[in-house]
Amino acid sequence: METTTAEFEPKIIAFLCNWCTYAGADLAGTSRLKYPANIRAIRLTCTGRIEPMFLLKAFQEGADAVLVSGCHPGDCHYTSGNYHARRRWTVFRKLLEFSGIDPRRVLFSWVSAAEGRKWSELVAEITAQVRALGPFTSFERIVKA
Amino acid sequence: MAMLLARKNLHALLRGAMEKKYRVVGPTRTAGIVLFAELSDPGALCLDELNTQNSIKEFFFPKSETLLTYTLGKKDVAIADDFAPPRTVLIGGRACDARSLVALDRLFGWDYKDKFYFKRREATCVITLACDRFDEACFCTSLGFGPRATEGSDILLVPAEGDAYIVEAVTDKGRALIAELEDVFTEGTPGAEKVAYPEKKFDLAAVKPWLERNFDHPIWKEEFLSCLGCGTCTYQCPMCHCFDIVDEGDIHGGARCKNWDSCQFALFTLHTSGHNPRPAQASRWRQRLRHKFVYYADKFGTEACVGCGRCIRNCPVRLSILDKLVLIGREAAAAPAPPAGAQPRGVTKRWRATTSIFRI
Amino acid sequence: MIEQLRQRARELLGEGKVALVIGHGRGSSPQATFPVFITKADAVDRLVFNPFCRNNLAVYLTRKDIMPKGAVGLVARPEEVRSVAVLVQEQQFDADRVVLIGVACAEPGKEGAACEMLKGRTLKELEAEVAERLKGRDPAQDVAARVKELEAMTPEQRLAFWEKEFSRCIRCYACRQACPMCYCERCIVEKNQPQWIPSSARPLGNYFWNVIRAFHLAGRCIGCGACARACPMGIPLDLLNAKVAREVKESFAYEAGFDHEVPPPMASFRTDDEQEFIK
Amino acid sequence: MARIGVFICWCGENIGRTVDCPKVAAEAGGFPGVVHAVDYKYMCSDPGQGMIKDAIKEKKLTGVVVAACSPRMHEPTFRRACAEAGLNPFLCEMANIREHCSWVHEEKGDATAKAVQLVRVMVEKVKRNEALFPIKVPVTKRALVIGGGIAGIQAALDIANGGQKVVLVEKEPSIGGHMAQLSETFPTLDCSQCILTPRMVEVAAHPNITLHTYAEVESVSGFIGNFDVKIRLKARSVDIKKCTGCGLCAQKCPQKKIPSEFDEGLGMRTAIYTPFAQAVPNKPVIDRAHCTKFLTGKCGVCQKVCPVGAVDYAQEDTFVEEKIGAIVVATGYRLYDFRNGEKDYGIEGYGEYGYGQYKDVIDGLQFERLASASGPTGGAILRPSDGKAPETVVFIKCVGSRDCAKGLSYCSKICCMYIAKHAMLYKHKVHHGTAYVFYMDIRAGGKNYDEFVRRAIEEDGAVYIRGRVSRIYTRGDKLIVAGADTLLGGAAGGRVEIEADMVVLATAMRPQYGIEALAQKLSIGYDEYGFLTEAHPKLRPVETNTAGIFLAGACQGVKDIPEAVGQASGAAAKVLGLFSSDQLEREPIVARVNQSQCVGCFYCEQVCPYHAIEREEKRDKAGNLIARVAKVNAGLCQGCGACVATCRSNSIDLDGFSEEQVFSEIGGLR
Repeated sequence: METTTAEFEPKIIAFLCNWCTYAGADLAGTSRLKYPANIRAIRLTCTGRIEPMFLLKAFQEGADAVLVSGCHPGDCHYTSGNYHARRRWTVFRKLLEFSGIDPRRVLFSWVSAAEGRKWSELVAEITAQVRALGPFTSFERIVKA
Repeated sequence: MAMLLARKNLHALLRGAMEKKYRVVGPTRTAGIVLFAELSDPGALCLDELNTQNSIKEFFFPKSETLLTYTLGKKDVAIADDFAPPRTVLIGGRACDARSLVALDRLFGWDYKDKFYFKRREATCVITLACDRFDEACFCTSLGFGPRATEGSDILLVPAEGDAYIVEAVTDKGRALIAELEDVFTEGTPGAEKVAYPEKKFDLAAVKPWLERNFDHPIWKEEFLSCLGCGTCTYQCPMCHCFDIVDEGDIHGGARCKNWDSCQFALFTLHTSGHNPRPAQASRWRQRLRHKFVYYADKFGTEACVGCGRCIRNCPVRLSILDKLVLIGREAAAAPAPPAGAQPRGVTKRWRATTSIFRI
Repeated sequence: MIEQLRQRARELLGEGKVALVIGHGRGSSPQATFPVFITKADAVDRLVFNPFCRNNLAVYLTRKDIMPKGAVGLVARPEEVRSVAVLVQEQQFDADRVVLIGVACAEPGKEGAACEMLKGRTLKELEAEVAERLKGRDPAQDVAARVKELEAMTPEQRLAFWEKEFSRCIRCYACRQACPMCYCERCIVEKNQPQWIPSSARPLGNYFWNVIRAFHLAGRCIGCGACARACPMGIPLDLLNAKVAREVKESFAYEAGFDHEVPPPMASFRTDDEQEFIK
Repeated sequence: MARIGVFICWCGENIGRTVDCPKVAAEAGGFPGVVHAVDYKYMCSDPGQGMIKDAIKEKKLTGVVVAACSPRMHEPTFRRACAEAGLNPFLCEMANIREHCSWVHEEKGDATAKAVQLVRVMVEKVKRNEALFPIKVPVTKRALVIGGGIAGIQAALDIANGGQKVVLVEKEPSIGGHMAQLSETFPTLDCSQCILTPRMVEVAAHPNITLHTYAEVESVSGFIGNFDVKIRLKARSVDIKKCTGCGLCAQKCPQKKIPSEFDEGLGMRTAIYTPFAQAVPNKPVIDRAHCTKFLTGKCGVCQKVCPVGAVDYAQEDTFVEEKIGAIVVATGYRLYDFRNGEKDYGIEGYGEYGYGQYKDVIDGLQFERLASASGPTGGAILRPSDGKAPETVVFIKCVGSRDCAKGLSYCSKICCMYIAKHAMLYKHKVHHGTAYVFYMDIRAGGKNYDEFVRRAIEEDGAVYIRGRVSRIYTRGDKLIVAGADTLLGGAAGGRVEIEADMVVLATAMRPQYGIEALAQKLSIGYDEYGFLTEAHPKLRPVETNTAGIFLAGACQGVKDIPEAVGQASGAAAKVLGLFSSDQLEREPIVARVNQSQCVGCFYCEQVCPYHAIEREEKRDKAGNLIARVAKVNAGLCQGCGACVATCRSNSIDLDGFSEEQVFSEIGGLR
């Protein structure tokens, strides 16, 4: 099932909270930490703002994987948005898995504004992981039908 | 002497059609239910059920028809609207199903001729099976035709004694298909027809006048409360033909689709202002009955109902249009239409005694 | 038992405590019962109750077009009791708006299974009684078993499975309309600014619709199975709901419809909720 | 139709080295809706901003995308530039092609392709942006301070001296709090009352301060700048307008054997009483639970003797309502009840220390009263059981604190210092006595703190034993303190037994009783111990997550006096800052409810951390209730969007990060 194609470059769509992970990714930039260019970030206020439909829409637009990332528990700029998000994703990722979306394509992380290095390493790691998984052709089949 | 098709030759007929590059559609069993669907091989044909879950309309008027696709450029929009339906043999429908096509032909062709519908109609040869049984939801005979009616069919197969169907070629298209696949048919003396007729359950002639006279009647407040407002009845109905044209797309482009819509949905008549002229489920049921038996009849000279019973079998709360037609028939008999020019007599005593707490 | 049921309905209507009783009525056969709406004490004989009464009547409690101003009596199986608990929890009406006439059947759907009246009167009592009745019993074992079968597949196989199942979806929304929890004035699928879920009955829109509906029932679905029974195309929607309900139970130790006074799991959290899946 | 301008910044070499900026501009020029796309060396420079302003005017732009650094860096800059050219600033968005692109990718082709997509995303977003306008909220310039201890007093005085009105609410009959009970304060050993009472008097006399003692906050509604606060004035049974504070009533009161709260039960008071001599206001209250008149109906002495007829047995609780712009919570602390345990918190007591059983086992505040010149012994250290001066006193630290097993996990922080002070005071008063201190660690971080502890040990000879006490029991009139000295090895295993005359337990600091209920009234958070939660542990230690509500003192966490005073002044500064203008201006990133489609499940209300969701009733023409729907209070909403994601029917949207915007942004990534 898993194919590694030399030409295949995965598309990873990330939904980031403004206060932690987006800022952490900024720090990775200011620190000139290199990581693969496969990730595309959409900035939102908080992980609490991120809806399940965003993930489905990302797959519709051809994402090979999606990433949701925000503040560590207890650090939410809005106190509790990430706690609500965590519950949402606990259920939704299981539902997606049950509905046939490989959980290795549905990724979550906590990256703080200070964790530029964690961000760059995370992106490198998940890019390699999704590259190994290969293109999400089975979902593309549904999108195009 | 008549043309016969041995029951054992049914598969040969389908195989012949497939070999001639026809798409073959017929009842087939999927996940426990029998549906009209494209058959991958003749063995997939399943004639166990009296009637399929879906009607044949989706092969002429699909649940979602792409009218055109578009791509958004910087300044212009590129549109593609090629349409060429596959040549199709549709087998296994009943007389009620076939009759629905005649009525749909009028609807889709009375003014603007619906290109998509008629191209599919032209490309499809309809082989109908007369019924050898019926169930309590069947009421074709109440609507003035019967299980071996030929309207709408290109070929009618009538089950007969001797494990064979009597083949009636109804149209030139049907005759042409028979000619194309002549090997599977035989000439012979037919056995007795095995056709089962359900009994007549209400007086059709009384329904339309009663509906015309009783826009406001306690029936509407009392009899339809359990309706959930789903689209099962209308979507399984071979005759219901309401659709919604939607542009589905995003920043890159999309498709203009003609999708089934249902008068039973609360949003069906919701105005932009927020006003809804049919605010209650009961008013939507009234519309369904009046559309089928008054408006459609006025416009096209026939009812928009063929008595196939799918809406009755599939209703999640067992709301039966047949029961309601029988009730209306009884009401009409109890309060016959007044002579022309007289004041309407209003509702019957039984209903007048009812003060309803429900509004519609 | 049926006489007790009718007697309570008669009292409620006769004493003017409710303006309407919603129950199950006799169809052409015992299997063919259907919802009935009774406004007069002398019409209570239309009520029946047997193991085949499977419609979830709580669905009517949020229908503005048929709910009278006053209180409503509801013939309530454990499924209705739990549905009402969720609806009250979600502020759809006050608990005193609905007078529950508790009933239960030992084995719903089984010919000749014994039926009885529940003792509780208030929602709180009935919640406790229903919880007690259901303790240690999984009324949907067959569903749970099929969920397990699916879980044993690879994601690709599951996707193919659901693709095939959803391909039959005609978007009649019988699942939604039969569900007491689907009370939105305007469903997400009917929103088109933006149109997250394509409304055409095609694979993508069908996938989005059915998956999102299951998600929207997280922590709310009480597993009555009305959606799957209503589906005219035989799509096993109850599997999705059962899977989600199980995850909610395992992750948040919560089951819907046993306590209308606690916050719903998808609108609350614990700081020590699991997060092993988050990097 | 949208007319979008795209401005690609080279950021000198920072972007230009890895991203082919002219190519990005050329590609952007081909996006639907883009009418202008250029690249430039430094977009944030004056000429760069000038290019944007000119294009807005010349090309009649309806939206601007600046592809440059992070929006967290220069979004305000470019939005301001747009505003200066007459374009609503919220119609400007930034694509981050520096931090998220040129700085982190090396291959020019990849980086350029990514930059093109990031620009596309923002073009699609900005096409759906709407002009937004800052939200203005009027400010009522009157602060409420809850709690009249040192923190509340400091906050009230600072605000009042800043020229703003203050309402100070204290639940006890007098302000002063625990500081009024203390003898001397570490590390300077100045007399607590001497430094406190002048401030109390200042509060009472201040023209900007309205003081309500024997009063509690009943309810709070509203939001920053606009709170409505209802205050319950508990029935004092004394008309304080008439009362002159002569004290005759208390002198004549026949009920004299009530343990004094102020003296921590070591002294007695009457049923009509002022808590202490320097009380502010110096007006008595009747303790109805102990007053003979209230218990039996007979007596009435105080009413008879009152020369001005101020005693009023029929008085009832009354309420005042105040319009308030900001609130400072300064409810302080109490000591851990180790005798009864804190069962509500699932904590057992320390029965093995014999508190309540042995009169001579006392807690820190009781020792303060013994050492205080205004205390029941006039400042002499005498043991409660027989009034003798104790020859040996054992002090035990960390009772309840730092004890995960049966106490509280946190360190109460002040005990190391006050126990050193107690040992010192004891030695100053009982020169021949011995002071033992059982300790776990000595935590004396603070200006002159460690020096103070060293003095207690080295100059005053307090004996510090590192270890825990396992049990206290009596032998004759002595208390036997059995414990371990972990620094002693040997056959005894470090076991020590001290024959003591008195034991002082340094019990843990806890937030006041009822703090949770108050926090709920105020819609502010509290932790598992009941301490109120600050908005950010480092950068916003004075604010709460509810705008307009601030924290001062030990209600937020354990603190000594200078820390409490410092935080109180910080809170006052926040209040004065808030009151410095007549209106608040807030960024208009707020949620909005589509009320025609809201079904009123109120999940939004439950996930909103700011209590910004209100309920609104919809009625028909006849006045019948049709529906209850949600409404966002824009004054409270902070724009997190948790409600939006929770709403199943998508009936809430977030300005600036709307559904349409996100939908199109994702589309831009195809």
